[in-house]
Amino acid sequence: MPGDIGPGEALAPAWREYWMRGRSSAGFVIGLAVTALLVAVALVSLVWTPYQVDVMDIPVKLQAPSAAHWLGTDQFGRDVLSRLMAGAVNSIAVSLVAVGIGAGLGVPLGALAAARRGIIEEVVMRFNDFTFAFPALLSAVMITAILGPGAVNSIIAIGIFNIPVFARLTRGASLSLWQRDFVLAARVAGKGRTRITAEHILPNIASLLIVQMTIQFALAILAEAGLSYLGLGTQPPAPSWGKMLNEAQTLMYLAPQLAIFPGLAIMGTVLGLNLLGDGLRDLLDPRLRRLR
Amino acid sequence: AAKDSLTLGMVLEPPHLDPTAGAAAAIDEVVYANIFEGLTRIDRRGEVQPALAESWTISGDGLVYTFRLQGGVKYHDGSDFDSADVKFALDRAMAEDSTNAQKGLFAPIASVETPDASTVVITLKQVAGDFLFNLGWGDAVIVAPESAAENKNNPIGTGPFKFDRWVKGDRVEMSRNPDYWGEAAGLAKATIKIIPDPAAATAALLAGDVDAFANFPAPEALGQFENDPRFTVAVGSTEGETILAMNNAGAALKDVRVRRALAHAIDRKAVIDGAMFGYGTPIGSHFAPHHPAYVDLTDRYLHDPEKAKALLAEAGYGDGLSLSLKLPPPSYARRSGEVVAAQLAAVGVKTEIIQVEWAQWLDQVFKGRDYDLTIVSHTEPMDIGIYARDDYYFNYDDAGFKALMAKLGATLDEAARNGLLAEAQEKLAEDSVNVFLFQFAKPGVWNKDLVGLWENSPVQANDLTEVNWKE
Amino acid sequence: MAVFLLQRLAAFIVTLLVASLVVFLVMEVLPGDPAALMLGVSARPDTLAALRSEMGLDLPAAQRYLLWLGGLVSGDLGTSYTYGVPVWELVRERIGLSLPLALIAICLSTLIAIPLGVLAAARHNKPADVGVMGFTQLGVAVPNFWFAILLILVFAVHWQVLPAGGFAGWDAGFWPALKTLLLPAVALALPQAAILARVTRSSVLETLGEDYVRTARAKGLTRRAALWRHALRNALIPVVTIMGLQFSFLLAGTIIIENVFYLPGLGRLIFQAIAQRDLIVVKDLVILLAASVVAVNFIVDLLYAVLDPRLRGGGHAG
Amino acid sequence: MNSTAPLLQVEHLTLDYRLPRRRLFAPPPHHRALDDVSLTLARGESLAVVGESGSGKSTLARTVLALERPQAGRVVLLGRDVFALPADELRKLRRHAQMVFQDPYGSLDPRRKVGWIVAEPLDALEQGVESAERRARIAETLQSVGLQSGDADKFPHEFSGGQRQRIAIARALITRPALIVADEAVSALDVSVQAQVLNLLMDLRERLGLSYLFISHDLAVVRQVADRVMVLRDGRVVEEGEVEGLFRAPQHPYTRALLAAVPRIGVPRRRVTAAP
Amino acid sequence: MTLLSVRDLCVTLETPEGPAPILEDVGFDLAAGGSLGLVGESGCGKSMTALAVMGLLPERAVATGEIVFEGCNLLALPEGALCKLRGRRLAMVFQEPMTALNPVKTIGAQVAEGLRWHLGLGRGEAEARAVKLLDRVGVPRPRFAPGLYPHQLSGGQRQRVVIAMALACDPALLIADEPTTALDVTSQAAILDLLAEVAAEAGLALLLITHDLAVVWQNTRSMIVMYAGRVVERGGTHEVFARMAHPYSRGLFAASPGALDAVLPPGRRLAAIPGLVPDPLHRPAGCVFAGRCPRAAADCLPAQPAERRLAPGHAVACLHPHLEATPA
Ligand SMILES: Nc1ncnc2c1ncn2[C@@H]1O[C@H](COP(=O)(O)OP(=O)(O)OP(=O)(O)O)[C@@H](O)[C@H]1O
Ligand SMILES: Nc1ncnc2c1ncn2[C@@H]1O[C@H](COP(=O)(O)OP(=O)(O)OP(=O)(O)O)[C@@H](O)[C@H]1O
Ligand SMILES: [Mg+2]
Ligand SMILES: [Mg+2]
Repeated sequence: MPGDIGPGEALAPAWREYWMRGRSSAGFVIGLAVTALLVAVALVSLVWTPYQVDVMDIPVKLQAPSAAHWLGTDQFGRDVLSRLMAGAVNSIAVSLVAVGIGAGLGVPLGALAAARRGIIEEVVMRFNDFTFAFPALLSAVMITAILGPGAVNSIIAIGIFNIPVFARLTRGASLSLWQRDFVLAARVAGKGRTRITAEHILPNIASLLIVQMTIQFALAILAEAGLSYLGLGTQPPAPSWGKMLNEAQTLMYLAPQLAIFPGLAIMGTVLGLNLLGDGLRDLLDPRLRRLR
Repeated sequence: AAKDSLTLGMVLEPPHLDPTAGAAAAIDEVVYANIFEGLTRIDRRGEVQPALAESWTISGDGLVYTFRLQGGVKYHDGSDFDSADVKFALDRAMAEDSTNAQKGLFAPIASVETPDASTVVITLKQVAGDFLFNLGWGDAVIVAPESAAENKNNPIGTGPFKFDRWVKGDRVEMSRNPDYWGEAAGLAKATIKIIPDPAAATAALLAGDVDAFANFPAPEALGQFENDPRFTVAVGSTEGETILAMNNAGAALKDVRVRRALAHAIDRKAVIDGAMFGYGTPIGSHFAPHHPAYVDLTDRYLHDPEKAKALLAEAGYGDGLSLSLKLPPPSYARRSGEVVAAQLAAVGVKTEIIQVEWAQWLDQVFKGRDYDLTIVSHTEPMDIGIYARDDYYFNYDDAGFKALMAKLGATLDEAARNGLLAEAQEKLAEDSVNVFLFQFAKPGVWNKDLVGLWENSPVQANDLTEVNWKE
Repeated sequence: MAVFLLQRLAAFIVTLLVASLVVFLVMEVLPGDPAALMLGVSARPDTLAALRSEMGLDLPAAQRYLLWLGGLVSGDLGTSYTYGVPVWELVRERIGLSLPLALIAICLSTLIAIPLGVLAAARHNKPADVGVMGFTQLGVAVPNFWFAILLILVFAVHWQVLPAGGFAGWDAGFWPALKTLLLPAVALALPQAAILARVTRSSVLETLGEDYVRTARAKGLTRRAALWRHALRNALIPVVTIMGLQFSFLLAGTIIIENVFYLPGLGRLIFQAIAQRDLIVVKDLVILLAASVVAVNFIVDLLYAVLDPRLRGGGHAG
Repeated sequence: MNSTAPLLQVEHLTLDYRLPRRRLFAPPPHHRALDDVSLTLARGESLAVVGESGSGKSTLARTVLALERPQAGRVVLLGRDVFALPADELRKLRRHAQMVFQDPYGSLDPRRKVGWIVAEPLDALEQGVESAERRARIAETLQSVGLQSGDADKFPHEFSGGQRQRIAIARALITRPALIVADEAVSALDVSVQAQVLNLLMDLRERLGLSYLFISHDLAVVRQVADRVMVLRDGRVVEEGEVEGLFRAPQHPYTRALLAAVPRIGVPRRRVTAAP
Repeated sequence: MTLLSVRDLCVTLETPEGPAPILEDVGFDLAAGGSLGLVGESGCGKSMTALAVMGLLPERAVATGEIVFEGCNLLALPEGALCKLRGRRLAMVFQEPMTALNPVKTIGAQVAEGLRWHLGLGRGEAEARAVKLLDRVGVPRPRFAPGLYPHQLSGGQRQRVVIAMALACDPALLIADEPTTALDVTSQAAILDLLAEVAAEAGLALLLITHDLAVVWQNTRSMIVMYAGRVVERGGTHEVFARMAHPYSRGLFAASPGALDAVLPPGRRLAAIPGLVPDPLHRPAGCVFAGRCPRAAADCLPAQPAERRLAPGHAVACLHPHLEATPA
C-alpha cells in the first residue's frame, strides 16, 4: 500500500476481525441490535410517527393498548408509542451532546495532565476531586434552578459531570502508556509531548474511550430521565421518557401502561448500551479491563 | 374501641405555623379553626358564625361594631383570653412593621377599644361590607401577647386542638384540647401529613397511610377511588378561579382583539377534562359560581378556532404569534398549560412553555411582570377587587372598573352589592382581561367511615372540629 | 502513610473552601427573592423590606460570605428563612432519616453484591455466573425511581405489607421506623448492588488469576479455601474504591428516592429549600453533602491501609 | 565535526530521583541513581555496562540520550553538550544517537504499522522527506536487519519476539546514527533467537561502523559483543577495562563476585557467598 | 526407587481456534532424592508439564496418560485427594517471586499456612515452625520478623520465603519452575545453592525447570530436553552434555554464549538456530524440528521419529542424531 500512513488507518484492518469475533458474543449482538433499533426508531420518528406527537385528543385519553394505539394513550389522548418514539430522539440528543461535552473537555484535560505532570496535573486532579465532591444530581438541581429547567440545561448539568470521568480515565490510562517503551522510543526519536499524545497515546486509549463513552451514554440516559422525572429536564410538550414516567405516576393505577412502557424503554436502552459497551470492551482489548 | 385519631394528608407544608405572619394557605389549612380562632368563623357553607365573639351589634351607619366575647376561654398554655388579647392581636396586625400578609383586611379599622374584659368595640373609617367575613380569615385570628412571638414554631391558640409537635418536612401533630370552651373535638389526635407528590398521595391513601385528603392533588386518580368501596370521594367547590392570565400591557396582548382571540381559542371543557379529569366548573369571569352574585358568562367566548384566527388576522397576527407561557409548579397549572398550548397552537399562536418555581414566578411574573401568559389559581375568596389594583400583574388599568369597585366598597345593601358585582364580572369578560378557565374543584377523598370533613372550602381551612369516625 | 493522610486532609479542606465559595456565588445568582416568596402575592413593599433586613439580605455579599463561613467554622449554620429555626436543628431531624437510610442501603447493597459477585466469580462461565450477570445488567439499567414505583405498587398497594412512604420516626419504635425505610433502601440499594456485584466479580476473577492464588493452591488449599483466604481480601481493594465513589451516587439517589417516598430527609429538604429560596439551608446542606462525600473518600483511603499493608509504610527490611 | 573528539563523553554524571515524602514538612528524600559516573566512547567502539538490578544502568542509558536531566555532570555527544543545547538543536542531534529497548513487545506501538514505526525517527527529525525516498529508506533499513520490505505494511503483532527486536533495531538505524544505546536488548529472548539478534548487532557494527553502549546483566553476552566493560554498583563505577582483561583478572571484589555467580557449562558448581 | 513416573502425558488446551496439543507423549522418571533438569525454549511446554504433575492445569486443559507418584496415578485422583498431596508430598516453587506471595498476608502466616492446613498445627506451633523454616532458608530473625509483609523484602528474599513455604511439610518432590530467571546473577546463584542444599539435606527429589543449559549442568543429575511439547533427548546430565545427539540440543548449546569460555574472534558469530518454534496449533507433521534442522532429510517429514537409545540412560528422538562428541 503506497503513500503515507495516517493515524486511524492503523485500526482499519482490525475491524473485520473484531466483527467476526463480536458475532459470537451474545451480549454484544443483543447490545448492538438494541442500540441500532433505538437509533432507527429515533430517526424514523423524525419523519413519521403513528400519530402526531403533540396533538391531543382528550376524548380518547388513557386508553389501554389497542389496535389503534398499540401502547395506548396518555392523559391527553396522545399516542404513547408516538411519544416514546419521539422521546428516543430527545434521550439520544441530550445524552450524545452531554457525553460529547464530557469527552471533548475531559480527554484533553486528562491527556494534558498525564503529559505535563507537575502543577497542571495537580490542578486538573483537584478540579476532578471538586466536581466529584458534589453529587451530580444535586448540582444538576442547582444548575437548573439558576438557568431554569430545560433540555439544554440538563445537557450542561450532565455534561459537566462527564468531564472528570473522562479526565480521570484518560489520565490514568495515559500515565501507564507514558511508561511504555514505545513512547520512550518516540521521545528518543525527538518527538514532542503533544505530538506523542496525538500519535501514540490517544490512538492507544481510543478503544478504552469508546467503551467508556457507551457506558457514559447509558448513564446519561438514566440521568436525563431522572432530571426529567424531577421536572428539571426536557420541558413539555417535547416528549421525554423521564417526563412521561413522572406524569404516569399518578395514573399508573388507572393506566399502568403509561408507567410501564417508558420505564421499559429506558431500561432497554440502558441495557442495550451497557451490553454493547461490555461487548466492545471484551472485543477491542480484553486487557483493557485492567485499566478500569 | 372506636378509632379516635386521624391522619390527614396535605400537599404543601406550611413554612411556619403563625397564620398572622405569612401568606401561605398551608398555614391556615393546618391551624385555622383547629388551633387558632378568630372573633368570627366561616362555616362550611361560607357563612359567618360567632366564634370567640359570642355575639355582636353593628351601629346604624355601619361603622361601629361591638363584640361580646365568649367567657371562660383559655389559651392552650393555660392563660386566660380577654378583650385585651383582641386589641393586641388586631393592633399587631395593623402595625407599621407588621408582617401580616393580609394587612389590607385591617385597613378599614380606625380604632379598637376594650370597655371591659368581655367587650370589644371596633370603629371603622369607612363602611366595609365584608368586615365580619374578613374577621373570619386566618390572618385575623386572636393571639396572646405572651405567646405571639413563638407562634411560628409553637402555636398557642384557643382552639379545640392543642399543638403537639411538628416534624418538619413530614407532619404536624395535634391532640384534643380538654379545656376547650365549646364542644370538645371528636378526635383525640390529629396528624397532618405532608405529601407533596400526587403519586405518593395516591399511594399513601391506597396503602392506608393516611385516612383522608381534604384536597386531593391528583384528580386523575379519583376515578380509581370512586370505584373503591373503601373510600368516599366528595367533590366540592373552592374559591379558586383558575385563569390564563395575560399581560395586558404586552405588545400583542394589549390589543383586546388578541385577548378575545385567545379566549375563543380555548376549549374550557377540554382543559377541564384534560388537566383536571373533568373536575372543575367552567367560568366566564373572575367569580365563583357558588356565590349568589355569580353571572354565567361562559358563552361569551365560545370555543371557535375560526373566529380566533379571524380576530388574530384582524389584529395583524394572521401569520402567527409567539407568546411565552410561564407555568408555576402545581400540576393543575402544568397540565392546563399543556392543553392550552396545544389549543393555542391550533389557531396559530405558538407558545413557549417555561416552567418556573414559585420563587421565580413571584419574581418574574408577579413582581417583574415579565411574561405573556401564565396559568394560576386565585384562591382568596371574593377577590375580584384585584383587577382594580394599581400595578397588579395583569397590567389591567381601567378607570371604569376601579370606580365600580369603589362603589362596591361603600355599599352595604346585599342586592345592590350583587348588582355591582354582576356588572364587574360583565366588564372583565367584555375586556377579556384574562381567559377565565375554571373554578377549581376541591376533590376530597377519605375513608368511608370518616364523617364531618368539609366538602367545600369557602376559606382555606381543614376544620376538624366536627370530624368523627363512624361507630 | 501519615504524610499521605495529611496531604489528603489538606486537599479536603481546600476542596471544601472552593466548594463554599462556588455555592455561595451560585446562591447569589439564583433568581427569586426569598422574602417575597414568604410573604406571597399581597405583600406590601414596606413589609418586604422589613423582612429582608430581618433576614440579613441587605448586607454586602462579601460580608455575608464571611459571616456565613465564620458561622460554619464555629458550628453555627445560621437560621432557616422559611422555618425560622436554626438550620442545625432541621439538619439534625433529617439526618436521623437520611443517614440510617444511606447506611441501610449501603449494607444491603454490600450484603447482596459481594456474595453474588464472589459466587459469580467462583462459578465463572457457569449458569450461576450467567444468572448473576444477567441480574446485574438489569439492576444497572433500571432507573431507581421507576424501580421504586414498582416496589410501591407491589408491596404497598397490592400486598399492603409495607407503607407506601413517609417516615414513622424513630420514636415510634425501631421496627415501625425501619419498616418505613425498607422499600426506599431497597430501591436505592439495587442499582448500587448491581454495580458492586460486577466490580466484585471482575476483581475476584482477576485476583484468582494471580500467582499467589496458584501458590496457595500448590500448598494444597482447595479452590474454595484459596478464594476465601487469599483472593478475597485482595479483591476487596477495588471494591472499596467503587463503594467510596458510589457514595456520591447514593446521595444523588436519595434526593430522588426521598421524593418518591415523601421521606423527610436531607435530599428532600434541599430540594424544598431550593424551591422556597431558603438559601441559607441550601448553602449549608450543599457544603455538608460535599463534606460527607469527601470524608467518605477519606475513610476509603484509611480502609486501604487496613486492607493493603503496602500502604501502611515500613520500607525494606533487607 | 571534530573527528578526533570521542563520539560520546560522559563527565561526572550524578542523578537523584526524588522519592515520595515521608514527613509532610521535611524535604522529600532522594535516591542517588547515578553517582559521579564518567565514561568515554570512541567511534566504532562498544562499551558494555553491567551491574545488578537497580545499579543504575537504565538510568545511565536514559540520561545519555537526554531523557532524564542529571543534577550534575555533562553528556557530550559529538562534541556538543546535550543539556546545554536548545530544544531544537537537541532534536537534530538525536539522529546521531538512537536506542533499542529490552522488551520487544512493549517497545513497538501496537496500533502502528511497521513502516510507520521504523520511519518514526525520520519523521520526527526530517520534516518533509519525500514520500518515495522515505519508502526506499524504510525498505532498505528493513532489509539491512534481515526483514523484507513488504513487512512495512504489517502490524507488530504479526511478528515474533526476535523479529520485533529487528524492527526496533531498524527504527534505531534509519537515521544512520553513530551511537546505539541498547538497554538489555537481548535479555528477553530465547537463546536461539538471542544469538540471531546478537549476530545481527555485530554484523551491523562491522558494516556501518556503529558504536554501542551495551547494557546487560548477562556477563556471558557482554563478553561476546563488547570491547570494554564498565561495572556499576549502586550508581557508582567500580571497575572498568578491556573485556578480556576484566574477565580474566577482575580487580574489584564485586566484579569477582559477579563473575563467580555466572553458571558455566563444564565448571562445577561453587558455593557463592553473597549477602542475601 | 522411582518416586515420580510420567508416561504418555498428553495435554490438550481448548482454544477459540480449536484444541491445541500442548504436550504430546511426554514421559520421564525421577527417583526419590534424585534431580532432573528440564530444558527447552520458551513455549515448549516445560511449565505445563510441571502444572500437570501438580494437578493445577488451567481449566480448559485436558490431560491424558499417567502420572504415577508414590504409587498412585495423580491423573485419576479426585480433587480432594490431590489437595491432600499438594503442599504435603508435592511442592512447587514458581518463577516470579514478586507475585507468588500474597501481598496482604505476613510471610510468617504464609509459611505457616501449609503447616496448619495439612498438619493441623495450632497457630502458635505453626508460627514457631515457620520461624525455623525462614531461618533455614536464610531469612532469619531478628532481621526478618515473620510479621513482615512481602513488599518489605527484596526479590531474592521473597524467593527464599517461597522456598520455605514449599519445604514446610517435608515434601518428597520439589518442582522448581525457572526459580531464578527473575533474579540477579548473584541472587540466582545463591538461590540455586539453597535449593541444591535443602534437597540434599532433606533427601527430596528436585525437578528443576530452566532454559539455561549451564544451570542444568551445574545442578542436576539427569536431564531432558523438550521441544514443541515433546521430549527430544534424555539422559544423565553429563552424558547428554558430552554427546548432544539431537540437532536441537546441539543448537541450543552452540547458541549459548555461556558455553564458550572465551571471546569470539572478530568476524565469528554465535551459532543461531534459524526460524521459530512452531505454535501448538500449527505443528508440522513428522519431526517438529525438521523445519529448522540442518540435518533434516526427506525421511524426517512423514512421521514423528521414535526415541532411540544411544547409550544406557541416554535416548534421543531423531533419525539423524549427532553421534560425535560435543565440541568443547
Ligand atoms: N523514576 C524513578 N523514580 C525513582 N527512582 C527510580 C526511578 N527510576 C529508577 N529509580 C531507581 O533508581 C535506581 C536505578 O534504576 P535503574 O532502572 O537505572 O536500574 P537498572 O540497573 O537498569 O536495573 P534493572 O537491571 O533492574 O533494569 C533503582 O534503585 C531504581 O529503583
Ligand atoms: N493459559 C494458556 N492459554 C493458552 N495457551 C497457553 C496457556 N498457557 C500456556 N499456553 C501455551 O502452552 C504452550 C506451553 O506453555 P508453557 O508455559 O508450558 O511453556 P514453557 O516451556 O514453560 O515456556 P516459558 O519458558 O516461557 O515459561 C505454549 O505454546 C503456550 O502458548
Ligand atoms: Mg534497567
Ligand atoms: Mg514456563
